[in-house]
Amino acid sequence: MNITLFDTIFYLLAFLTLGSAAIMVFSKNVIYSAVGLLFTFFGVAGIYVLLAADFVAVVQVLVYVGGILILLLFGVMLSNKITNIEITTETLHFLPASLVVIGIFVVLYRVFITTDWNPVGSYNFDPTTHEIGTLLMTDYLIPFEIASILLLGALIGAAYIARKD
Amino acid sequence: MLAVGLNHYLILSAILFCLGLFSVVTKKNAVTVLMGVELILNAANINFIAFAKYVDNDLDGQMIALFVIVTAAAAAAVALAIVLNIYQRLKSINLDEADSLAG
Amino acid sequence: MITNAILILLLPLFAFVVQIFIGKRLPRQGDWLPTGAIICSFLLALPIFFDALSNYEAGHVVVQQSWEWLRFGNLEITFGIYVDNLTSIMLIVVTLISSLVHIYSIGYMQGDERYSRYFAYLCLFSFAMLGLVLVDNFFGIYCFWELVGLGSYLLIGFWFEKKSASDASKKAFITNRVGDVGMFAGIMIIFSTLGVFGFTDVFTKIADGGLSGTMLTVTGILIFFGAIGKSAQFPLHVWLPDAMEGPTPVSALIHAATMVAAGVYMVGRTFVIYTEDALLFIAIIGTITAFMAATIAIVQKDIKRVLAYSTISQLGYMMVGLGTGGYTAGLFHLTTHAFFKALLFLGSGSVIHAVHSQDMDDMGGLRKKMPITFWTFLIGTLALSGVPPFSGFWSKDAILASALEFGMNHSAYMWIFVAMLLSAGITAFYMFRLIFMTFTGQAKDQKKFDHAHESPFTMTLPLVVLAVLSVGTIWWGWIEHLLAKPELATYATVAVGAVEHSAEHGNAHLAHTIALFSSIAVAGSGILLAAVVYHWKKISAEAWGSKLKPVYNLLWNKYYFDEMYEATVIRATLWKSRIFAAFDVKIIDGFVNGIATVTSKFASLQGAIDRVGVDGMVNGVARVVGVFSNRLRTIQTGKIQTYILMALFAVLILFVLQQF
Amino acid sequence: MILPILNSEITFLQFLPFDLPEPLISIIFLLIGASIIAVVASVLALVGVYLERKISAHMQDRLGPMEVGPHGIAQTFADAIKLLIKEDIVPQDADKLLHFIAPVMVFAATLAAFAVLPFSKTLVVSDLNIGLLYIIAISSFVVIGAILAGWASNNKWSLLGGMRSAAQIVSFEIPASLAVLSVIMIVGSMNLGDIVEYQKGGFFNWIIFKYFPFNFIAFIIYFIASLAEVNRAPFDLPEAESELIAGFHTEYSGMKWAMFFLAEYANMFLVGVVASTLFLGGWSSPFGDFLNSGPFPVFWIFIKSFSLIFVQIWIRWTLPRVRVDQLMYVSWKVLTPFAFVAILGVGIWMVL
Repeated sequence: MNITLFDTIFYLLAFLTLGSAAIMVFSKNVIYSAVGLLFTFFGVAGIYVLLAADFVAVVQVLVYVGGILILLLFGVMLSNKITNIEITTETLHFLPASLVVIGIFVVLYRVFITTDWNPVGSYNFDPTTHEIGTLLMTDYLIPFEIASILLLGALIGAAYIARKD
Repeated sequence: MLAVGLNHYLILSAILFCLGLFSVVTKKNAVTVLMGVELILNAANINFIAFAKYVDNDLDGQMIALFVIVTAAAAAAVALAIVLNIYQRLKSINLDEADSLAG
Repeated sequence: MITNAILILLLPLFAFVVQIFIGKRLPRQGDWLPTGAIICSFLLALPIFFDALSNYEAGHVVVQQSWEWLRFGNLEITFGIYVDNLTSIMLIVVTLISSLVHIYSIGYMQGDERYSRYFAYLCLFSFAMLGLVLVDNFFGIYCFWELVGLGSYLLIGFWFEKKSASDASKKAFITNRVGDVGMFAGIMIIFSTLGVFGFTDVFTKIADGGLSGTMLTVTGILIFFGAIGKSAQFPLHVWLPDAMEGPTPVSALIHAATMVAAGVYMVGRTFVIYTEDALLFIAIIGTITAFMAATIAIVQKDIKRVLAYSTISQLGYMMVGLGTGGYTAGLFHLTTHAFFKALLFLGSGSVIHAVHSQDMDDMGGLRKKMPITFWTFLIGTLALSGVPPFSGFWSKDAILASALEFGMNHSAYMWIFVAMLLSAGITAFYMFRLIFMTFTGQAKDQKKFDHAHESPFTMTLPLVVLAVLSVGTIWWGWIEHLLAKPELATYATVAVGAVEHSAEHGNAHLAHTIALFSSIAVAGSGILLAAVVYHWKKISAEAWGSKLKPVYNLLWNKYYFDEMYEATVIRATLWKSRIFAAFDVKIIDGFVNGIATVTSKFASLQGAIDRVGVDGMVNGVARVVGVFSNRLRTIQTGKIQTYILMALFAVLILFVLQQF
Repeated sequence: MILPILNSEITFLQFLPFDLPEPLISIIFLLIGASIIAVVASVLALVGVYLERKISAHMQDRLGPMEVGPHGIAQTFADAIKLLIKEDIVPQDADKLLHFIAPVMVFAATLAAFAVLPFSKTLVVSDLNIGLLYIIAISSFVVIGAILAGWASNNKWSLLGGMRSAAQIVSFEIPASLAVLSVIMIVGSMNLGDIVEYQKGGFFNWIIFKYFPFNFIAFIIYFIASLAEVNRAPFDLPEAESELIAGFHTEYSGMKWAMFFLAEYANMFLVGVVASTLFLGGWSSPFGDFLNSGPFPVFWIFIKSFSLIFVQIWIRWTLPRVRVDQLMYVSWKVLTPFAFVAILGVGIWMVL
């Protein structure tokens, strides 16, 4: 058995990610789903670190855990009777959905395995922050600006839609 | 157990994608559906970054992932606002009850 | 130097932004801010000017620098600053006159309810004009060109409560637009054939033959259309007299010194692209303008309108100068004219301020009441009439010489010189008519006369400064060096062929001598005639007016230009629309109604068939469809997730088909 | 980065008589590091608790704990032991699992943030190149913990407290992050070590005095925002006892409550260290090279951060609590605009 540390960590993270994702998907309790999602995000961030994307990993934690997940939790709690501990969700056409999803997975698996991606090695683990900053201000300036406008619009729009009137 | 390579990440992301898809299709609760969407986005991001590392060998994939994260944040905010609005109108966020378009 | 150039441009912009937003809340309503900014610009322009002056070989470039502004794929638009000798002179003219007008306005506009707004507009206009002068490419010049138009629109319509003022501003804007379309087309021809906007690039490419022959002529004429609009040349001159509805300092700044000069400046800047034919076109337009406007000016009663027509006439002069190859002469006249015409306008403003009327019939004998205004106005008049040694004499003489030279070389166009000479005489006549009617003799309206007084210090100071500048400080010598014709070797030789062979013929010296004496002679006779008619009253103007009634009427109605436009362009549009309306009502409607009648007959026949045969069949089909759709509607659950699932299923099938 | 540490040669476990697989060694190494952090953080939190008691007592002209140990020094340790052995009460209708996970999450997140704090040039567990961002990111776990604790308790007051806490922390994260941005701009790095290196050479090199007054404004904003982020007075609305009893930890007792409690004081210390690292020169001596070697860096960072903790305690016992609307007003309409002004000012100054 020749497992390197890298592989171990990958499998640990994969287990964390997929296990908590499964909790998220199959749990009846919405809050448990949210907690499962939390650990999924965390595991995905770990995967990013393994893929030499440290900045993206931290942004993942910052935005998903610090932002989106909290929003989701607020969404759950504001859309239920506050004293009701049992915030559950039922499922819809379970069987056909499982069949279709498994079918899609099989196809994806086949595609991934049979395609020759022609990998060209991997770059070293230099900090990417500086380079990402440079790219944001040069090649990706227009997307960056558009994204900021999008965020502003989403902020105003969300506040407007959610307002009681 | 093979040494971890590109395919491992791809299969991981495929599983994550399918779980997210399953959640989107089957869950009645709108918030859970949103969670499924986030799973799908994360799966896509893993693919982007894995390809950036193994195939593309530069940072473009990471940049795209960053923009996906930003867009997801915007989408989540708007989607939750819509969910709250639905809740105010229907007193429920179960998607199968929001079926006024049914024929 | 580059810092100077940028600051010259940005200071007024900064002052404008501050003034338009918070001007009202500043002490003294913020009038000091634009004034200070423009004076600073003037001071900053001085070093540039002296640099140009001290290195006055032809083609000396003080500053040239450009930055990338926009980039769409391969198309790159740069924005840059280009200062050569011509620009340095224009900078001085614009900033100096603008400063003086600002100072003058402090007195003139005192108490106006939009006092601070006025200064903001004035500053915006100065910014636009400076940008127009400084910018280094056609695209930029077009942008600033429009900005100048906007500034003039705002300022002419400044008293927009007055209908005449708002009408005049609209007229100015729309008339200018007509010319701008041509200019835009010209610029687009240049860009689409040569692919660049920058002056230097364009000139080099034209010199290399990138654009030549008829196309180049057409391009030149199209670009000149812009100048026709802005510089109020025939036939788009109609807006300038109406623009006198704006405040008088505005008239001085816009309609004497800067905006109208923009067209002349632009022709000078792009001089090397004009072919022989294009230059001839410019010269002819200039001649018609100069002569026509001068004759109209004879009969006007409104003091500002006289000056307005005189401005049009002098702009025509400049165009003739440029068109006949007298590059230096035309631009020299632009400079001198800027000073003395601003002086005249500001002087007339001073008079109007004192009398509260623009009608010369209300004036007379003001010399004793307003000595400073009178003497400065007299200096301006002498300069405009071309009396030596005042500055106007030198420049006008140069233009006449250039026209004569052109006539000598191309005898078919000798009439240009004659017309110019005649208009010079007329100019002297109507200017002294103005002087005599306004400042000498008896007061015609005693009440207004009693009320009249000398203007405050802020208004007289600019007058004195401009008078000093109009006397003779602008010598031929250095201006000739500064404004030397563009170096032909580096630029298009085709373009200035017309100009070239005059030097070979050696007529220059002779032409100068003839022009010198003849211009003095016509100026003298014009003044004399004016004195005879209006001072000593030996000849009755009224009598002659009634004797030459048709001519008088023609002139009084400005050659019926407005009426002509009314009768042709406007009437034609209305007429066309009426024809279309009639066509619509009579023919189309009739046709449609006829068809309708026939159709209704058929319809009742078919109705019977329909009810029995067709309906039965259709209803049968409908019933079948209804049955099926009732079955199918169960798919339409209204649950979005069901739809997603179906879509996924379809995707899966596609995937499978593609994979296996 | 975590990976370089993992990949580095780990030799100090080699003396063990039996052979461990390499991944296991690394994991053991990491666990040892983590437990050191946990111990240090807990001790520091206990010191903080002691300080709070004594300082508040002296401010109110009384003695505070005096019995256990000299001047009551061991009082907090005694309390800690009491809490550890106290009965753990879980409400009947509570969600048992989440009720347990929530305090762990809060405490773990706080400890995780300690991993990148530099106590001296070498005394830093993980010299992460995006350390600052990491701290900002990881502190959002605290929010989740608070929400979950509030929800799992199945108690109105707890849930309200948890949601208030979340809203408050999320809101104040914005001015805090913006205030930090100007430092990042100046130094050009998010590595806390680099930031300290930049400020070396004495008092006047501290970033707080750079581009005066913009960084001073940024420091004040960060300090106020961090007060709110650790739920300290005057922003202790999530645990306002007059309205919500004790907020999200109303239903907690014993060990779990101790975790919340320790996490709060560890958090105080955390923001103190971060503030002093960012603005006050971190572990570098205020007197240039004087007293800047050996154990002194640790001494300096502790002096600086405990001074900030003292100010926090001082504020708590001086100022009254604000209202909820005032709290949001302060965050969105006062601190955020001023933080932007500070960034803009620093940016323009740097370009000039």
